[in-house]
Amino acid sequence: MTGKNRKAVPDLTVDLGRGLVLKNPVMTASGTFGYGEEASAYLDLSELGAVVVKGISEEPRRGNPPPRVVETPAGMLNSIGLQNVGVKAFLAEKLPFLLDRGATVVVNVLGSTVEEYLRVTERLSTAPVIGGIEVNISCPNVKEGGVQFGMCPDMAAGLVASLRSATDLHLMVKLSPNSGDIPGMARAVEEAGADSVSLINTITGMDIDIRTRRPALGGVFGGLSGPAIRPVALRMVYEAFGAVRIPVVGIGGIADPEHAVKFIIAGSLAVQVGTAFFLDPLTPLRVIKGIEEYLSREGMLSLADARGSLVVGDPG
Amino acid sequence: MTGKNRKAVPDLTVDLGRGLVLKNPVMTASGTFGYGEEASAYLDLSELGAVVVKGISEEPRRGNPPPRVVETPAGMLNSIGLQNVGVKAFLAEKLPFLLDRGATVVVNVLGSTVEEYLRVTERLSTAPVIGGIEVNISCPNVKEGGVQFGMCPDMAAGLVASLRSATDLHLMVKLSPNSGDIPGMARAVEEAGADSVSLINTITGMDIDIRTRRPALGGVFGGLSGPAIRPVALRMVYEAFGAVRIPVVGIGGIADPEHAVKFIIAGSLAVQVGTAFFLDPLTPLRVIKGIEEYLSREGMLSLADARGSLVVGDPG
Amino acid sequence: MTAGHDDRHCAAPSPSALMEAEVLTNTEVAAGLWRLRLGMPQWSRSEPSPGQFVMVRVSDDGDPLLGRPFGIAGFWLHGPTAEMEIIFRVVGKGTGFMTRWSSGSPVRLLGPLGNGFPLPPLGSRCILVAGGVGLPPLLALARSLESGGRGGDVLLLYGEANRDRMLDLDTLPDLGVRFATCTEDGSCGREGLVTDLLAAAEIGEDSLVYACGPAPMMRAVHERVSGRCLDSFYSLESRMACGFGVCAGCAVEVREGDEWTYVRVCSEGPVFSGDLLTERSFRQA
Amino acid sequence: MTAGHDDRHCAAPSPSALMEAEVLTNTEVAAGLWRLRLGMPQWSRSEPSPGQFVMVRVSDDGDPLLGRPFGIAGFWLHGPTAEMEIIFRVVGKGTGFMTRWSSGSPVRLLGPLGNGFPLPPLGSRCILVAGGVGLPPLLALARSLESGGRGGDVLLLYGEANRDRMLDLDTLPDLGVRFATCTEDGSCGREGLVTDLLAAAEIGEDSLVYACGPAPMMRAVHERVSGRCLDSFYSLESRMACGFGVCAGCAVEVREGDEWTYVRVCSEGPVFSGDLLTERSFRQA
Ligand SMILES: Cc1cc2nc3c(=O)[nH]c(=O)nc-3n(C[C@H](O)[C@H](O)[C@H](O)COP(=O)(O)OP(=O)(O)OC[C@H]3O[C@@H](n4cnc5c(N)ncnc54)[C@H](O)[C@@H]3O)c2cc1C
Ligand SMILES: Cc1cc2nc3c(=O)[nH]c(=O)nc-3n(C[C@H](O)[C@H](O)[C@H](O)COP(=O)(O)OP(=O)(O)OC[C@H]3O[C@@H](n4cnc5c(N)ncnc54)[C@H](O)[C@@H]3O)c2cc1C
Ligand SMILES: Cc1cc2nc3c(=O)[nH]c(=O)nc-3n(C[C@H](O)[C@H](O)[C@H](O)COP(=O)(O)O)c2cc1C
Ligand SMILES: Cc1cc2nc3c(=O)[nH]c(=O)nc-3n(C[C@H](O)[C@H](O)[C@H](O)COP(=O)(O)O)c2cc1C
Ligand code: FES
Ligand code: FES
Repeated sequence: MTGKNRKAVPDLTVDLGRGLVLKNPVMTASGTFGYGEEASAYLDLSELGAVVVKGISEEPRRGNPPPRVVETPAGMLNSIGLQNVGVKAFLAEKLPFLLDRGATVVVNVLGSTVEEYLRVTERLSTAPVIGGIEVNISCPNVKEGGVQFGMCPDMAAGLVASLRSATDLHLMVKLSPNSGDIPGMARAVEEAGADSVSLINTITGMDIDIRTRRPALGGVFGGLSGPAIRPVALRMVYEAFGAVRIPVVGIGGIADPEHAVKFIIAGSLAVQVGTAFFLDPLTPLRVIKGIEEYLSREGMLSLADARGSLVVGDPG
Repeated sequence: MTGKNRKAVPDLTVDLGRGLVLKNPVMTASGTFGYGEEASAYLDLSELGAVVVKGISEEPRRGNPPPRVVETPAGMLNSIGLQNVGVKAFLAEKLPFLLDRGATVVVNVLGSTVEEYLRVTERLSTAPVIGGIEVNISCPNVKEGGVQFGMCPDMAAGLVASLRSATDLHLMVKLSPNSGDIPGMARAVEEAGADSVSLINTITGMDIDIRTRRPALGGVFGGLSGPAIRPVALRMVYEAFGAVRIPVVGIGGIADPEHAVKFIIAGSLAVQVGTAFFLDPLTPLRVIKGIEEYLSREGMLSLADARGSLVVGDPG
Repeated sequence: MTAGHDDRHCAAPSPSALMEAEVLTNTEVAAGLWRLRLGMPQWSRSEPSPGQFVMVRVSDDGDPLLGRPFGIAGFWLHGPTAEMEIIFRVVGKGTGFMTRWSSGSPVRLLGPLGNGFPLPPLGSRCILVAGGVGLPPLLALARSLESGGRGGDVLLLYGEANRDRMLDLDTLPDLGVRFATCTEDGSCGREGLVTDLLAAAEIGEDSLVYACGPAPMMRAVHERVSGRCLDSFYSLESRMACGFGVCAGCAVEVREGDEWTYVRVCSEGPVFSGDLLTERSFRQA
Repeated sequence: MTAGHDDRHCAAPSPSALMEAEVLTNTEVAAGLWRLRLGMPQWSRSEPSPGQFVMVRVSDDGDPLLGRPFGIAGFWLHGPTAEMEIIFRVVGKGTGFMTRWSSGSPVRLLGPLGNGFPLPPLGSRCILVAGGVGLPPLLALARSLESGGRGGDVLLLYGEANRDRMLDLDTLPDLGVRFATCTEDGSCGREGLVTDLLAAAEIGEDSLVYACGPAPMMRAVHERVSGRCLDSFYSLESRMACGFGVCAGCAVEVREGDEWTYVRVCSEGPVFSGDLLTERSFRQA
């Protein structure tokens, strides 16, 4: 990579702030990578920008009844629910493996109350080897009657402010596309102390089996992901980029380097690969290489040159 | 169809209230059928449940600069903008043709202010041959700084209440999926006097050309439609059905009879076919026949038997 | 394992407005350029005029979702059956899929659509200017003029990037019109752009110019010939969703008196008279 | 016409974890039942054990999006190259597409995945119970036992709806185990369900029962043999998104002490011991 006759290799390093530095802009998306054990049979975890693990709650959770996945046009619905091993088992059994493999680890955190989020975050903060926390605000808040934290800027800001006072870890807040107001949400969590925002989480959808007249998913509703949602995700990333100064991490239907480049042009400083990882466990590495190729070909020396470079206006 | 040896033919008639009665539940979606002239080369307009015409404003509008459409995975983005002939030309030049062909006509109405909506609606109310009005509340309200009527329940309710006092025509209010709160929106417009709600309009998205680093659409943003959005539309229809008593009209990615049946099971009393009409101008007729077949096969005598018949709960 | 898929559960009859065709041959005639011959067992519409196009459904499975527009390069009616020629360049997903079609593959399409080229008045001379894959509709026009006994009035100019990408016009025995070719790299015919060939051609008040090709090429032709010939016609391109006038997606800017307006390429076009067009009409779609 | 499609603009190298295969033959061996033989020029993984499966990418174009899981029905290693047999029933879009594959078609797949059937202890007798397209992994097991010299211990029971849908086991020369068949309509073999064949078979404390088929069939087998044999194993089905353990989409309910938990069919299974399973484990996916 440093041979004399080669063009300057673009710098893929990304500094998301508050200590979260990635060697490249490509992370795996929460819930699509497990805790890295199975994936490590296929790829070297240290080659990834970061691994974002499945959402962690205080206690282990079983998740939703099957069927949990159903395919849709250019996408899929999942109702995995909040299945996870709980923060204790994560720290004892899962984290050491990830660190041993040289992964930069971002822990997706979830809870049913502000207090649960706080307790999980505090536990994680005792493990300073963690790269950062991704706050999944798409969880229903039991105290507010099941309204999702991510649907209301005030609730989201309250949550983030509490977490901010409890940890020095990087706080990446993951926004829900089901909220009608992405700029408002992004600004609210920025003001409350978020270090970055990532988006989008899945769009709520459903499917029906017309033979049985039952929902296709055991959990009735599911989250839509995959290429189908890419145009919506790209728009929301562009909106968020215009609304805040903290870094924006783009997620949604990224399956090829070109898609990642679109998100970068729209304003993302980094991206996450979710559903496309299911199709081929080497998708993230392919995306990393392709981004590097694109930057080289365009004569750009770093990601910053491409980021947010969308040209809007009359081409004449 | 009435031979002796045939099973009872199910009744496809749909009464949406306040005079809007359809001979079957399948309409064409606004903006995907023009004013029926081109379509009539392929199909008999009187065989449709209703024709919903392209959104009509007070004055003619040119719409957005090209490119106006771009394909996306299992869907498309459009930024046609509000291009239309204006209410005067519609009444003089377009409506007579539709009526002559025996179409039941629903007029999609749009405006930049409550007053514009009102004036268009009043003009249309002088033509009592119209089946109903579909209120497109996804338009930016110039007085409120460009916020869409459809993003805020109070604004939507205010608009609908004004229209209600101005017309006796059926008022179908078309909800935007970009609002974070479909049940709230549906309830707000029901209370304000809507006779039915139709949903969903397109989901705002965007695409980027990575060679030019420009938006793929002249209008920058576009509306996502087609099969990709079906799971989201189905969920929102189910939510709306649970929230209001007025009829719900399902729209979003319907390309086959099975899809229409899913919307009916989720609670729609009628459906609209949009993008799939582009693929084959006889799609609506194919959907009508397929719905009839489904009802026959399931031994149902009317649409009401299937409507909202989703079974939720543990199958044991 | 349950039988039957949701999406097939309604065994409904299938009315469709699409025409059923079958691939007769599908051959790569130059680098990335394919000649597709379709047979239609039942041709129920009027004979297409040169410049009209069809919307081809590349797939019935929703990927790609939308039909793809292609000019009709040739058309032959034999009683109720018909044969249609399409010449396409591979540029993306849809045309990539189309290269997999082979003899016997079923194809569905809508058309003929749009308005073709107005025929020239008797006594006029026609210059047909084709840039790259703008050639197909002009081939149809040349063939039609030729079979109408007007072949002698026609000069076809055809430019491509290089020899490899170029359709060899000598392989079309039924063409029967004069032609000249050029390539940007000089590997075949004259070196230069097709507008250079045009510059060398005699254009007079009895000339009609017909052009189809990339937007910058057509803009250059328009600039050169406007006011210098009897009339000029341009077959424009635009992204299309429906192809038959219902979506307003294919808008292009044209003159309307002193003002301007948007018209639909699929319905008001794809062929427009040069008088209607401005520089802005030739923006890249 | 612009060259190059957005989605191809980055000519990046393509690391992939998928194995490249090529169709050798793809034949409809019974109504709606296909036997697909794949050749793999480079087999780089360990030899699959019976009961393992592969995720087949039906299309590289995103439609259908997800891979489809299929049991490995047969596997033969020849130096670095390998041959794999898959037997599939056409039930929907993906399997519909797969019928279009023919000799030479490229196929990409991930695997072998999951845990196969534990081999029986010496001296035990094996009863393999296959319902419909549950047959393939049991064929692999039968072949493996046979080639290990244990064919004599094996009785394969195979039930289908009718003769037309049934794979003719006599056409598999390398099977070499005893078998009995039945159909629901009596059109081939005994009339009845495969559980009727099982009821007629001798099951003892030295018997191992291996089952694969529709959920209701497996539930019936489980009910019948639990506690009456040495052990029983079931290859479960579930909707899968990834197939290799990262999505938690394929969850199925199993016993955990006095409690229950969800496990992943693709990783903890697809084969589970009967001891772990309850009635709720056999819910239709
Ligand atoms: C009236 C008309 C007649 C045409 N006749 C012919 C013909 O005879 N032969 C031929 O080869 N092509 C013709 N075209 C162009 C042809 O329709 C496109 O090349 C084709 O749709 C591309 O499909 P794709 O799926 O391969 O490319 P996509 O994957 O959809 O796109 C590939 C690239 O082509 C560009 N593109 C796609 N569609 C268009 C379009 N309509 N106009 C301009 N750029 C586009 C995209 O921006 C992208 O960069 C015609 C177009 C029109 C509107
Ligand atoms: C471990 C495992 C091994 C398998 N081995 C084989 C095999 O050897 N041969 C074979 O023919 N099939 C096998 N299957 C089933 C096979 O994966 C499905 O039939 C196939 O994925 C259907 O794809 P499709 O696109 O044709 O159907 P789709 O269009 O996706 O669906 C068609 C219908 O099948 C149902 N369906 C889809 N996927 C599944 C599933 N995974 N489980 C249950 N129902 C489903 C849907 O509800 C729908 O009604 C196996 C499944 C698993 C999990
Ligand atoms: C099976 C599955 C499970 C997921 N679980 C989580 C989760 O636990 N926490 C979370 O924040 N997002 C979760 N997501 C959302 C993804 O992280 C991602 O935001 C979304 O899938 C969109 O990206 P994609 O289109 O690349 O998949 C999950 C997605 C899928 C498909
Ligand atoms: C090209 C195009 C133009 C549209 N114009 C309008 C419009 O003028 N008014 C409106 O209410 N909806 C408009 N819509 C939205 C459709 O009526 C419909 O709500 C949406 O496309 C979802 O349905 P579909 O997936 O079946 O297309 C338009 C959609 C398309 C694709
Ligand atoms: S492509 Fe739809 S109107 Fe022209
Ligand atoms: S299919 Fe993804 S975990 Fe089993």
